[in-house]
Amino acid sequence: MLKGKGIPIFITFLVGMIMIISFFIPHKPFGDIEKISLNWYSIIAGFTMLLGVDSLIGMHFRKLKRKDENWFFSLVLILGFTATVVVGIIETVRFGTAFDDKSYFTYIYNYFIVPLQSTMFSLLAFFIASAAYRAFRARNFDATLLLITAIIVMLGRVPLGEQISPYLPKFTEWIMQVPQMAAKRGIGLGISLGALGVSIRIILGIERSYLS
Amino acid sequence: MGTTIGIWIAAGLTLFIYSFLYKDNPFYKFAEHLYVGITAGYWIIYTWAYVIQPMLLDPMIKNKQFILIIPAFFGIIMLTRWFPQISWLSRWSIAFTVGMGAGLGVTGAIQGFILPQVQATLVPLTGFNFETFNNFLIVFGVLTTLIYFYFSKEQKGVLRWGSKIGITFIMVAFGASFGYTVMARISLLIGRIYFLLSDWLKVLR
Amino acid sequence: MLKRTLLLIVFLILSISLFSENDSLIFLENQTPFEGFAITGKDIPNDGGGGIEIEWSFPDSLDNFFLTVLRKDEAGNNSIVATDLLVSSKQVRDVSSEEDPSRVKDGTKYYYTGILSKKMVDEDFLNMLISKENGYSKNGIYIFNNDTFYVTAETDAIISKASWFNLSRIPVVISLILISFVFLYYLNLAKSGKELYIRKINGLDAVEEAVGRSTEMGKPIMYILGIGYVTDIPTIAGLTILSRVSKKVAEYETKILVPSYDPVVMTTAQEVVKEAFTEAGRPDLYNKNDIMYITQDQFGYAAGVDGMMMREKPGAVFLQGLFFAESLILAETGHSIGAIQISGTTETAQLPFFVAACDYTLIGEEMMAASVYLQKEPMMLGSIAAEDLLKVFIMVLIIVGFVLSIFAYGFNIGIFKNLFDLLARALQV
Amino acid sequence: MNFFIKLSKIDRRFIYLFIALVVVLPLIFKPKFPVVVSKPVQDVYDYIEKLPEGSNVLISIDYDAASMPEQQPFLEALLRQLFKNKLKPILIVQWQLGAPLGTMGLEKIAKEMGAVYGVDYINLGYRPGYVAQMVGIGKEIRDYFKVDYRNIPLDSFPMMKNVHNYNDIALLVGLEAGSTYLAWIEYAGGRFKQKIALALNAVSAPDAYYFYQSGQIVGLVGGMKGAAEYEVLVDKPDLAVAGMASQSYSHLVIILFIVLGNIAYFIEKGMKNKEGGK
Repeated sequence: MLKGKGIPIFITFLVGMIMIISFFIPHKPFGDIEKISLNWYSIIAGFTMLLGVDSLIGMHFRKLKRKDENWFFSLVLILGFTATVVVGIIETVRFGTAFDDKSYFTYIYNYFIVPLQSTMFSLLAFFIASAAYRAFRARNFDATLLLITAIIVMLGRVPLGEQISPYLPKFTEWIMQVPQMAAKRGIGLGISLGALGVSIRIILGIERSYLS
Repeated sequence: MGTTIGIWIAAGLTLFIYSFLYKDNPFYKFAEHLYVGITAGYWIIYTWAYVIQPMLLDPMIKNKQFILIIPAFFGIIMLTRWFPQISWLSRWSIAFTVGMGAGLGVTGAIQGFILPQVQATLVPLTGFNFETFNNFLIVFGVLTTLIYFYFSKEQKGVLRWGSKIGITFIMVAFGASFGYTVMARISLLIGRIYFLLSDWLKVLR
Repeated sequence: MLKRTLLLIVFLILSISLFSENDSLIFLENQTPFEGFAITGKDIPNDGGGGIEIEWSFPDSLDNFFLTVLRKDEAGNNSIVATDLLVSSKQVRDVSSEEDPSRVKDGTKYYYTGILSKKMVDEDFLNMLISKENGYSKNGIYIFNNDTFYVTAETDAIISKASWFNLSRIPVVISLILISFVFLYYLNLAKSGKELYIRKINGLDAVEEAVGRSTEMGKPIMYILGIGYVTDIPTIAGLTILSRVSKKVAEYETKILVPSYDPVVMTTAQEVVKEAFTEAGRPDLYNKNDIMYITQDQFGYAAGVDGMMMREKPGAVFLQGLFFAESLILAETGHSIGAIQISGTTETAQLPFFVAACDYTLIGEEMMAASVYLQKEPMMLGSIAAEDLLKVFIMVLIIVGFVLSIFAYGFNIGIFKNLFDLLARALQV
Repeated sequence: MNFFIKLSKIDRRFIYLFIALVVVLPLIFKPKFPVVVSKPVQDVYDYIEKLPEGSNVLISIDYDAASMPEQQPFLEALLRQLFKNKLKPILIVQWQLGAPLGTMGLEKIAKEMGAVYGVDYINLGYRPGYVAQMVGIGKEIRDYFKVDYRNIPLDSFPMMKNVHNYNDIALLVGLEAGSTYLAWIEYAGGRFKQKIALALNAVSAPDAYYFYQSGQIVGLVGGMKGAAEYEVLVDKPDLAVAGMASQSYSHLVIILFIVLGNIAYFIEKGMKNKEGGK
């Protein structure tokens, strides 16, 4: 009885309904329910983080043990992880928070994580070019329209466009504010209705694939 | 000194990541695994410092907010996944979190998007001019786009034409937002090149 | 005339007091700078309590003056609500918050006073006013060290209270009731056995082909859920599609890899895949290690998934969920290894990149409806039909609004203006 | 014809190489690149040009490393103009991580222009609590900045002798990556009628345009483009102009590739049709 899908489906229903009803009640404690629930999610996720780390480190540990082809890199990952956690703990003890300006934890953040983040992010400059080259072919009317709009807007965004015609940047703005906005709004309305559908299917237990 | 070493580390990692553009290689593998390892560790500490301590322990111990036993309970039974005999308990936590998402989804969709966006489409016209034409175009675009997302009838007749025009609007929008983003992406690259050329190699001045 | 004379006197006194050394104070009782010099307060409606709103409406010429607001409670304790507000801001809220929970308590009587000044308020003067002995019960003009301060009379007692219903959200309640009816109607219809239809969605017919081809090549399937949490609807939608895809995967006896960004999403995905494999009669093929956590860093996740793609070389890549800037990093890498890619997201800013880099893309609501399409159960189809009816409602609303607007503003007809405003206000949230 | 067929199957890495080249080369060689100065940028420049010699200009560093390509060139161009006109920059920082960037730019240009610390310019560094600070400077800058960024008392610097509050500051220039500028407009501008000029990241510049139109700010420098315009105004085209060249060329390269790809596509399609005709 306890093991079945019954209780989880009831929990989902109950929590979902509480969320919806509280939305209309400003009185405590219902008024802050959205904030509270997101905090609670963070707490649950905080515990679950242990499962995640177990999954990640476990996988690389197995690779290491098997002497997998890339075992060395698995070692790098495990060492990187361990070092960060150890430094984090030491600095938490030393400064009260690992996020202190002078802590080595912050150093790791500034000189390892930040450059890695921004470099990965900047790969997009290359990928956006290769994707455009490959995909923007005038296969049919819609594809042609897509590539022409893209080119116009690309030109309209740089000083070059202004030199070709002063109207180009203005036209770009118009495209962004009128047809672009219309389609975005239409897509957005569809998404909201779709979200309603998904939520209601979940709350009413019609969709239960997330439970085994 | 620490800064100089830091800059060399940062520059090295930057180049390692860029080497991926040529092909997968040991340098990228090194940077990638280091990145994943470090950030996984970073998030553990982050979760402690910004979630478990301030959201759970402090309020519970200092302010006696025992209601927090509920999320703690669901968090802990998530960990029953380590013990196959009782791992079914973790489904309760999953049901709890999914329920929160679904509940927030309902009111969020109505208040956060549907009502304000429909309202935004209702614009007082200022007379028969270019602005009115633009408003008409927006209304027309929203309607045809919505027709494209009409699922429960076969797309024939009016629906077919409507959804065709809708997809045209969608394609224009995609082209525009693609083109609009290029500049920001190139800026990111310029930023990294700046860093390499000025902070590291010091050739820019 | 009288006022001018008075002001002249004030200035005279002011200039005389320039020569005095110590703090000087001159008080002119009951004098006001203009007719109706007062502030008002009221409980903030539709809130959870602990909040009072103070308002004032002074002549425009005073817009650049400052107003300091003080509060006195039942016990006669004085405190400062806010100092040196610009008069033009017209209102201030005195609200208890998490950081400062002791400001306003529900059910207690509070009295407010305002101090108007041209310069910023003097701290010594303020301290003197709020000190318990003096109180600030007296309104009038104070001249303190040559600066003039106009003090209003106390407001009436104001009590803050919490509301049990947020009236400003009535449009949402009405919409919600309407929506519930539409859904219940169609769900009942579906239950009673009425056949419901769903149109073809490009890309979803390719799921079978993608899984099949991948199996033929002896390559695994990769399913990427993006960087959302379980509380995000697109992530939930991605998980429901995962369930249908994994069923196919189990039928083809191949392998599915699910690298995750959030640990809760990971555990949920494990449940989803396990259930799908069990339903397909192949629980033996399920391996929970194939659904793994990577890291909760946006680009760290992208780097990890990219590396995994390069090494595992999946034959099919699904990108279904919430994606941000990492979308194109993943999709381009997926393309470079020659995988069939089926993507879908609700992030409109990322859709163009998916369209450019993937073989098939589910746009917004198509992705939300995908799980229904892949498992055409009557109840599920009923919910899609309900969504569509609501879509028609929205379209009608927009058309009506537009037509009203033409009559109201294009042809300048008064009654339509009223109707139009009514409609716009009805949607105000 | 063959060339185009080959081109349609071009290795993506060539595209990457082209992008890298058009971004890097202009940054190193800084070619002359035509930049049209827009009015909001011109207004900032003109306003500063009209300031009397010896006026103090408060510069707030409200960005961090992520916005360096957009903001640093403007900072340098601005400082060049200030030192040239014998105006005195006072640097403060609201975004802690931006402090080293501000210092770097200030020291570099001061050295280049021969300005003397404490006499011609000063660097007060970062203090937490920006709103309190913005309001506080209205009264007395020493309430928040008793010492400079190296902990030397303010009063030991000749240029700070007569600086107390906004009345002694001719212009506030905010270099903004986020929304800190809203507080500047509200507090320094709204309450104390401080004249403000802003340099914003490209993303937020359109939002702030409203404040320019309403006259709440004297001018507006938007993103790297605005910085490039400013470099042209101070007659020293530098990194921003080079960056704009990088931007323009890379946009061109992408467009060129799209066009070439389409030519190849049509030729290929034509050939297939012919074969089909046989």
